[in-house]
Amino acid sequence: MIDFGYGLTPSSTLKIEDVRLPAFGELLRREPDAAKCIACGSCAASCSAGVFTEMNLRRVILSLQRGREKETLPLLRHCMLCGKCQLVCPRGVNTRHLILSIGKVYQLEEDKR
Amino acid sequence: MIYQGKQKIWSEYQKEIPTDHWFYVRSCIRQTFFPASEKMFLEILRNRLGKDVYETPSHTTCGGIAYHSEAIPQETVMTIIARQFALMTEAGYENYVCSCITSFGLYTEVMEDWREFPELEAKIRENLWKATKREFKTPKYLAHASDLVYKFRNEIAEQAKFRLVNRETGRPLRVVEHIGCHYAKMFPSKGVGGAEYPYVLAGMVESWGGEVVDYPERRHCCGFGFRQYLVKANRGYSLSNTHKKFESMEPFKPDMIITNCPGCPYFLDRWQYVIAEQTGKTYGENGYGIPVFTYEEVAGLVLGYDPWDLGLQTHQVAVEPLLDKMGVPYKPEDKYKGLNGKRLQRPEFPMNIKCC
Amino acid sequence: MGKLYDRLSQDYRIREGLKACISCGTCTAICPAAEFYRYNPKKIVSIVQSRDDDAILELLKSDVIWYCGECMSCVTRCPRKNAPGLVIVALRALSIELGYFVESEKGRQQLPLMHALQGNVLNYGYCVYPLTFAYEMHPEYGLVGKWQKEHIEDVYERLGAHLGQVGPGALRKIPQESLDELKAIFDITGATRWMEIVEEKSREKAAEMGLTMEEYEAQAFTKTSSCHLNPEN
Amino acid sequence: MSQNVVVIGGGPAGIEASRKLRDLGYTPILIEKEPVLGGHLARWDRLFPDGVDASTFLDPMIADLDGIKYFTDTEVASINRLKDTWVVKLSNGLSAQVRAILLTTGFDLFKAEKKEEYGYGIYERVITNADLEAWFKSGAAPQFDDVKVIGFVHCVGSRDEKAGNRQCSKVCCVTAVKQACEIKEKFPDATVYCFYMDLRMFGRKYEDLYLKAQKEYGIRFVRGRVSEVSEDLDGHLFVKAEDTLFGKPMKLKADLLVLMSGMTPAASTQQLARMVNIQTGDDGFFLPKSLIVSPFTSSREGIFFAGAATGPKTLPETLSEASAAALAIDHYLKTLQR
Repeated sequence: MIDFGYGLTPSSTLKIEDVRLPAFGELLRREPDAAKCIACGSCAASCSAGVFTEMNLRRVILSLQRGREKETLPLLRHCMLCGKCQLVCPRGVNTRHLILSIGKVYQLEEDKR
Repeated sequence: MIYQGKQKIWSEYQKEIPTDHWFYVRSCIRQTFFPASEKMFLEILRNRLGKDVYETPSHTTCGGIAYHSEAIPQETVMTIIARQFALMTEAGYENYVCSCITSFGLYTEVMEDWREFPELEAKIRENLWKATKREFKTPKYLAHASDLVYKFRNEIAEQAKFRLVNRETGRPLRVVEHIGCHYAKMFPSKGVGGAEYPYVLAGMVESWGGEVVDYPERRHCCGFGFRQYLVKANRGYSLSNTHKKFESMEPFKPDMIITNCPGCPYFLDRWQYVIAEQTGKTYGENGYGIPVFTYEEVAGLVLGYDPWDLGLQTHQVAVEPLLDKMGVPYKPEDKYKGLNGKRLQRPEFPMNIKCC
Repeated sequence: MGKLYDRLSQDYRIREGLKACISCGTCTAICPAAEFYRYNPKKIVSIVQSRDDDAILELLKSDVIWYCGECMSCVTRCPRKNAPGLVIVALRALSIELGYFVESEKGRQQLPLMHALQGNVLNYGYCVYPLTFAYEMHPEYGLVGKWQKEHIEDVYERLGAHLGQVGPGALRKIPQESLDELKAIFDITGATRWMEIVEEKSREKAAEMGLTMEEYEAQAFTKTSSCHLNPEN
Repeated sequence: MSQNVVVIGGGPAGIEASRKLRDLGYTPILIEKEPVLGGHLARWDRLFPDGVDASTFLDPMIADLDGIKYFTDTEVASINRLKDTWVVKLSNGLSAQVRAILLTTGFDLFKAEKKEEYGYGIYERVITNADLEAWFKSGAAPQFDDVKVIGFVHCVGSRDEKAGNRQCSKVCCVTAVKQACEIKEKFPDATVYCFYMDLRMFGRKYEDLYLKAQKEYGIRFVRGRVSEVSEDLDGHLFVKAEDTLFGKPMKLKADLLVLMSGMTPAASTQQLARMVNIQTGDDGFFLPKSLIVSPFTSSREGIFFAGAATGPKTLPETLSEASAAALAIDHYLKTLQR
């Protein structure tokens, strides 16, 4: 076999129809507000944890919708449930309950595996 | 697929291509990898069609590959191009045809830039005068060599000995056409058929009896990417983009690929070999690859030239299955010979992709 | 508004290629580099448009401006008639001019690239030339390519090329006067100066990295770190 | 005998203005080039934001045309100024001499095939917003079975300099959201995506509709302009965009794609502008005296506008502008008599 010194690179394109979201469906049942996010970024801008970490609730919700929970869930550990995001959310999302629900639903998923 | 929809778009991108008197400049990559294709281009235009196509030994690279690899500044490439135009002007021509798509894109861009920024053109004229004491006129018409073959596709069809038809089944061969990115993506109106559904190669395929295959990644780049290929560390990019195209065209079972860019036929050919050697996957029938051709090679086959005069022995993917389908005769024993039948040893066989 | 942005805005490719970006992402959607590298052309255009000199400086020193393949597929699609590909070309030129290219692994590739390409153009008048196209550097040339190299004169003769011969034809010997003209053009238009900058900056960087120039150049040609690819791959 | 006023264009603006002019004591002469009155509205199924049937508005309007002379299948052949009047000659041989003309020529839908990369007219599963409304209205069975993934492409021919339309067409965002909900009702198992650049939910109850689309219909919104559409072997589509909030290229395999064609100036705009010697903006729509205080008044004596002839408008905006234009004409004609 010839050593070419390079090889195929995996694609990073989101193939969105391949993403199966049973857990996100369960999340919507527990906290329907998860569907209400308009990605305005108010939560991220005001996040106490976000000042020191990569925590960003807008990004967390989006990543879960894109099936990227693995890289996302660790961010949630930085959340201190201070509730500032709930104060600023223009869509009135119950962010506290949403964050706790994400924890529950995805932890359950984790346990199933 | 609604064919009439494409026809409507094609009708909106008609390019004016004069019939005769061309100043010809060659392509660095094609001279190195497909010299017989350029020979065939001149053979068809001069000897078959009786056209006046002039070439001067003094012309050089346009510098395009160096420019797109950031090895020379923009002013340098513009001044080299100005020198090429000066050679055309001195030879008394005003129609300029180039063999290379990178050149074609650059010439188009440079002339557009000069139109928009006249002070830039003045600067380049000054540079050229200082460096060479030459002066130039910009070409009245600029064409890529494939534009000319497209223009004369029906004349070629009239003289055809073979057609892009499966001799056994009588059905048209399924042909993937791959257009060089710099042909029309920057200036859609400068290409035959525009940027989204270019007709320059599709027209040849139809005229010569084949059927064009439109697959999802048809418009995607072959992945040359200049530095992304030239530097070994980057070649994963190049390979991966070609891989993406083949994965996309595979279900359509194409019989062959026709290209109009210098690098693309080389990459589409060689990356099939690398993919096969690295992953074991081949895209043609029975362990072969999908043969890839330049438009002159296809024209040469249609006109009945010997495949080994066309340089098809220098492809890594075997062309024989396609020759058999078309009914083109060839002598396997002559494939790897030099001039006057001089015997050369044959190349080694790859492990995973079938060759002849 | 800053000095780097001012310099960029003088570049015809920025004048031509950056009107006003609306961050719609049509460029990134079809970009061959965005799929395989940690790369997003929209973000680069957005940074240049911000005119933030600190951010532009970071770009000039980073790998990210060297991922583009200059296929210009983005140009076809932009609804605002921008050309992200041209913005990249301008950034690269400035990175070379100011010597920042040596600060990134991909930027350091300028040395082998310029040696090969300027060498081919000045010595032979071609960007690519069979005599300098080494099978060892290009294993994908294939077994048929290896064969072609081994029988270079016979094969090119058989195919009707005029390798190294006087007069017109493929791979003809380009007259010395023409090569001299190319050299004069290089001197007048800045290509020679670019070579000097790249040589000098690379020498400094090699010393800093504790490498000989040969080691530095070989590493630039072959080394690729995993950081260029997307994290999820 | 009451005074004539010529109204050119028999869509909602023209009909409504004609009725108001009649109520003010004039005899409107309403000219429509199509065989039926109603314009685009006649081909539309339901209206945002509440989803009411378009015909419940249009039918009573069309049933109430007493005292209005209207001509369908008729175009304007010429308009000439004669002293302080306008002489309007029609393609049916008739002519009228009036002191006021109202231009209610509306808009043309952007020809989606001009966005070549979306493949309208080439790929069978690519349709437009208008095609979808026609489908809803006729109630005809869907053309394709197995519709599981549906995409909506916002801003087709809007906010697009390459397509020659820099402007926002205003109504497509909310129309897309409306249609996304409607198609979700037809295909409850389908996943529906909207590819948008900005969601311009400016009108009353539009934001509510958006919220409903998210919460009740589960419509998925992706911020990114579609870059390319292609077709698979089986005729299904590949849609490429960047998920710009996520920062990654994305590919969607879709069974149906709906292009939200925007509003462009009606084909007759330039010709009419030349006939009466008025200006159009660089967007190609008629240019009123002021976009703020008198959007229905032109720079020329006796020439008035209403509706989308002066730029993209919603239906209620069009209707109120029609009334306002009728009042402005009444005022103008009364001032002349004094």
